[in-house]
Amino acid sequence: MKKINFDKVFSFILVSLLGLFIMKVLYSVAGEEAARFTADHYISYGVDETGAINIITAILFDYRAFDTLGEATVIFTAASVVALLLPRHEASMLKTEFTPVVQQSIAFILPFLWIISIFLISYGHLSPGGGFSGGVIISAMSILIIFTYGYRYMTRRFNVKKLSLIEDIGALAFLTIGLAGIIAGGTFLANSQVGIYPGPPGELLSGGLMPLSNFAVAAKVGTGLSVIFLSLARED
Amino acid sequence: MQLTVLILIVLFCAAISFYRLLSGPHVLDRIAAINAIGIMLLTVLVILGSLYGRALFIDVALVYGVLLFVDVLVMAKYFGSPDKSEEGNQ
Amino acid sequence: MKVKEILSLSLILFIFWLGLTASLEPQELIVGAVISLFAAYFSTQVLLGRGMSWGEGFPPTFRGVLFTFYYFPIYLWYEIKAHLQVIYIILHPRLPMKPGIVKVPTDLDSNYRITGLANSITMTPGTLTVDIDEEEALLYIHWIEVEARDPYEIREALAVPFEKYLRRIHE
Amino acid sequence: MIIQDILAGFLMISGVIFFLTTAIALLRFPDFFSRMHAASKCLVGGGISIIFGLIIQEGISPLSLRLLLLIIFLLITTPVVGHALTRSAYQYGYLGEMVQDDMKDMKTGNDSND
Amino acid sequence: MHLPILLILIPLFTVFSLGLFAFFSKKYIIPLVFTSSLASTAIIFYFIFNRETRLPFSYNLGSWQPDLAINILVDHYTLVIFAAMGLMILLSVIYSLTEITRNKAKFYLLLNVLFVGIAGMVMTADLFNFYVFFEITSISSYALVAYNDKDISLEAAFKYLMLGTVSAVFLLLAIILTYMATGTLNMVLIPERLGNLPVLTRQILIAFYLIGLGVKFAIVPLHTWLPDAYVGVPITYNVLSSALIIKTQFFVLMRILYILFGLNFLQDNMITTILLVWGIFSMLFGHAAAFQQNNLKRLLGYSTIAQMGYVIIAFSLGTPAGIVAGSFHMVNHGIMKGAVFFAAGNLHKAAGSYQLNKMQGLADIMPKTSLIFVLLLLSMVGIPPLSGFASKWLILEAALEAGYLLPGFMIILGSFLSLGYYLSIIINIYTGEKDLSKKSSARAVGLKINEILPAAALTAVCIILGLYPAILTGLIDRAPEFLLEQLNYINIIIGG
Amino acid sequence: MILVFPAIAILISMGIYAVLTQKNMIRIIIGISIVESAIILLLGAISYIPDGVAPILDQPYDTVVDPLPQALGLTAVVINASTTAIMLALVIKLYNRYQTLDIHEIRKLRG
Repeated sequence: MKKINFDKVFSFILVSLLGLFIMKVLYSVAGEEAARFTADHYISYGVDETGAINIITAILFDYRAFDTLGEATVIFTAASVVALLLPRHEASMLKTEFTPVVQQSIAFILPFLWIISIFLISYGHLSPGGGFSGGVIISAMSILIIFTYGYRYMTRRFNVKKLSLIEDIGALAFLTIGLAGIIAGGTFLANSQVGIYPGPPGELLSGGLMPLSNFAVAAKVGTGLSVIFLSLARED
Repeated sequence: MQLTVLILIVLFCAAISFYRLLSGPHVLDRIAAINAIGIMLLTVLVILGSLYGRALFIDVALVYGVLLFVDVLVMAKYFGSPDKSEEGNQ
Repeated sequence: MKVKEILSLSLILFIFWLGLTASLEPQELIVGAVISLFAAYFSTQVLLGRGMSWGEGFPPTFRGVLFTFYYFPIYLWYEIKAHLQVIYIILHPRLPMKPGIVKVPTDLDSNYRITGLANSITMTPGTLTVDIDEEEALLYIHWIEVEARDPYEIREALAVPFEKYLRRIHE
Repeated sequence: MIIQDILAGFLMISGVIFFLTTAIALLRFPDFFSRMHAASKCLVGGGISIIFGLIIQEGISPLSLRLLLLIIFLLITTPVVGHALTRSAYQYGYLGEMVQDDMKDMKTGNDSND
Repeated sequence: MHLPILLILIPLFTVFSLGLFAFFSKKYIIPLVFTSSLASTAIIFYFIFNRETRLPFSYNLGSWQPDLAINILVDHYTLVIFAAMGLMILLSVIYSLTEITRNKAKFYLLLNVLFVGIAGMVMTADLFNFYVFFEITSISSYALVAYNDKDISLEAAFKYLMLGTVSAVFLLLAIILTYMATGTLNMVLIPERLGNLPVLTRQILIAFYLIGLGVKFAIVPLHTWLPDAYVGVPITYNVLSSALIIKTQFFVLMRILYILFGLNFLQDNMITTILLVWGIFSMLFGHAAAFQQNNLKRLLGYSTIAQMGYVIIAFSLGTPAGIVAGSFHMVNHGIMKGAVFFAAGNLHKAAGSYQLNKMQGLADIMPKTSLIFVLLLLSMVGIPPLSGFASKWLILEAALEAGYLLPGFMIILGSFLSLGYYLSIIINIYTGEKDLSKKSSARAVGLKINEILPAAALTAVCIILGLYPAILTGLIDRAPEFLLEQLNYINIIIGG
Repeated sequence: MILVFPAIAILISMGIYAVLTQKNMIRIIIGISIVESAIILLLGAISYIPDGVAPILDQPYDTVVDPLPQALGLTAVVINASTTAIMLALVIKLYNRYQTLDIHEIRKLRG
């Protein structure tokens, strides 16, 4: 005999209603076709104003850099919280071992991953990528090391404390870059608007302080995600 | 034009492989299907890059390849330990 | 020795950087040189310890590099040849195959060369390295069409074509 | 110029055939190991053929340099993935039909050691 | 002038450098945190004292023109939260000096992240930036709930996290929809563009904003996380949660509703009426649920839900008097509830538990703390010479003035309900059976000065406010100008 | 563009349905992740403009897609990832304490 679960039926009705409402509001809002003047401004004048070809990086690190600062704070907090909640050897996973074939191949790949990540970071204002993608590649490297050589191997080289230290330094560097705007006579996080060398668009050294803040954010994101991962994945 | 057809065929292959992702009797089958689909989509990205003549798609494809590689390796390691699922159920 | 290793690795990385950026402007070259030195130092000395890194047989000799280029077309030929075989099996209505795992002894000594061999074998269709035994230098290979039962014949068929080149690459 | 086009077209078509065979193999093959044969090599063969075709079409340019890097990257990573996956499957005991299994001895030997 | 951004930067700098300090020497943690909170308080009081000359204040981040990038705004309505922040930041840090024994660096890190989030949420004039600060606040709240590592706190943290994340999704959805409709995220530019949307769409948008923020300020059907989360956490979090976090979420919701959608729209479409009824329901439910509790912290949690009901009622009246009354109650309740929690934490030192039946006869052991506690509880009920009376009287007056008789009656009914359960606590503390064995162990617990000071100071504020409510009303009397009249708010950046 | 909206609505509904009805904590987290992905999908969808190119302007283009939602999406992804990490940490902690992933079971065990 199968009993009807009223909770499930009720949730289903609720959820379908919600879906209908969302559809309704989406269609009605999309029908309006508002003028996106902010985006238009970014597209038309962004390259000249900031010196960065990649408009998304220009938005993330110049127009709306304050958001990025907040986001960096979120990752920072999350990394600290995860390290706080899972302090000692508690969880167990990663029971199998990889063969030397995999280990040797990873050793072969790692230096190239470094180059790729630093390429992404330093070309953040010219090509897709930037601090976040570069940081993700850096954290992917630490994931690879943990998975192929083991948790202990990683912690002998970089434990949570050292990584947090690098993260702190990255975050402070980003704050300092923001303060440079104040020193130059503008407001916080001012970059190209206060005349910090924007450079010719398309060159590596352009976009004012943008490459620097990319590096700071990459250090933060990479080490932050590594800390999160180190804390979540432990071996007995 | 030819490149568009190429993209469509590759996407069709990915769709066929998707069947293995849905039905695969074992989790490793699904991982293999994910790997296959991932590389096919990577190829699509590359073709797109050539189609528009912009190098940025290649960068994206490179990063996508790296992340796919890490993903599949991690999954292979995690699901590789014998009788993992049965331990969890008990 | 150590310095030589780092320098040669950073040269390779610098070439990689050139490929990525595809430009010869001085600022990008300088940045690339600095970064490749840093990456080479960091990944061989800090991230990876002894035995894990680019190991013995490194830096390669000039002949080794030449052989790498010589090896590539041969490898490609093997690959194409065997691809056709697999396509035949796949498209054949009855899937004529006799899969099995066979044991292949090899006389390559270094970890590095064994890895090269294993990856080469994996990349040629019809064979797939499943596991390796380091101590006895054994490769366990899944073969889609087991043609031979005798270990010597198996070795002749699978490993020897690659072994003789791999041995010369890292001398 | 015509040779270039023909070569590129040939490579791309063969790449597509590789991809198609990969997909069909994933669909048809009875056990995991034979599927992995297709999913690790025909797959990368297809990818490389298509990318190589694009390089030939493109000529020497920044784009094709990066494409070359991508090919090398695929050549290095795919066998590693295939190897890791099959080894996991073997440890899991997820085996298909086989005419011969030399690895059985090794596994039991390892287990008794533990 | 970079003062408002410093209010965010100082705690942020503390957050980032705490790790550095903790890595090298743990000695400097406390001085650093103390200095930074002192500096934040000083900035807030600077704004409070110079409000006529310096406000409204706008700050364009990145030196961009105002409509391109993120702006920070400080107006008279912001002072409502500033008043609570100015008192709470320093006192909570002082109280936590002895309460927190393990992982000090991490605790102060989270606390400062919380301050960053609150300051950012209050001041920002950009919707997505608001979402980012909302998440910063939420994440540190989740972590502080789980901080004590007890079973109940972990479970409550998971529950809170689930509800909070789903609500954040709705908030983000609402923000994206607003962007789709208007093409900008700047709260100053949105109002004129949002007016073109169909009415039903705007109503659904309001519903999404309400769900998104309602979980955080514990409006009744979405309140379930709050009582659980209050039980197993440090007192400091209790204080900050009921005095600042919940208030801030409600504060921002009101700003979004009144500025983005406008008073006329809200009143034409019955939204203020719905909010009013909802507030009454929330209040009655909170009081009724508080009756059944036997854990002091849980009871105070339900009481917070009920008191938020009063605030919702006052704000949804839609008149300047209602806004002033609601703001007054927001600040005042923050002060009272904070003090109650501080005092309860002190009582806990003697009783060893928050269960009400274990607190019997505590008045003999801790006469001064018990006196403070009782004074505060009476103030919460609204007994005349104390500040609780003033705020309830203001709300009642505003409700009657606006012609709402039923809500006025409900407020009085609610006060009587709360008198019921608070009286039982008082009787419990003063006349309960005296357990001698407990007393001897309790005497050993001497209270340090930093534990007494916050409760005593806040009680003093409470009494002063009860005698001279004009101190606070004088501070916030211009808040309605910047909430009810959209143009004033918009002109801060665009026009004047 | 118009066709993406039903998918978004269905994904959000599915995720919230999972959150409401599932007992397993991991499944609840998966439900929340589905909802968050739907939001990211929405961000991608609204940035789309027919015939627009990616906003990397190495030369002048006629139509460029809206860059702002993509930047917002990047921020939202990072925030979601952080929240998910904290959730997983809490689940590991709870699992170690109660040896179960069932949320009702945990409530019962605590009493």
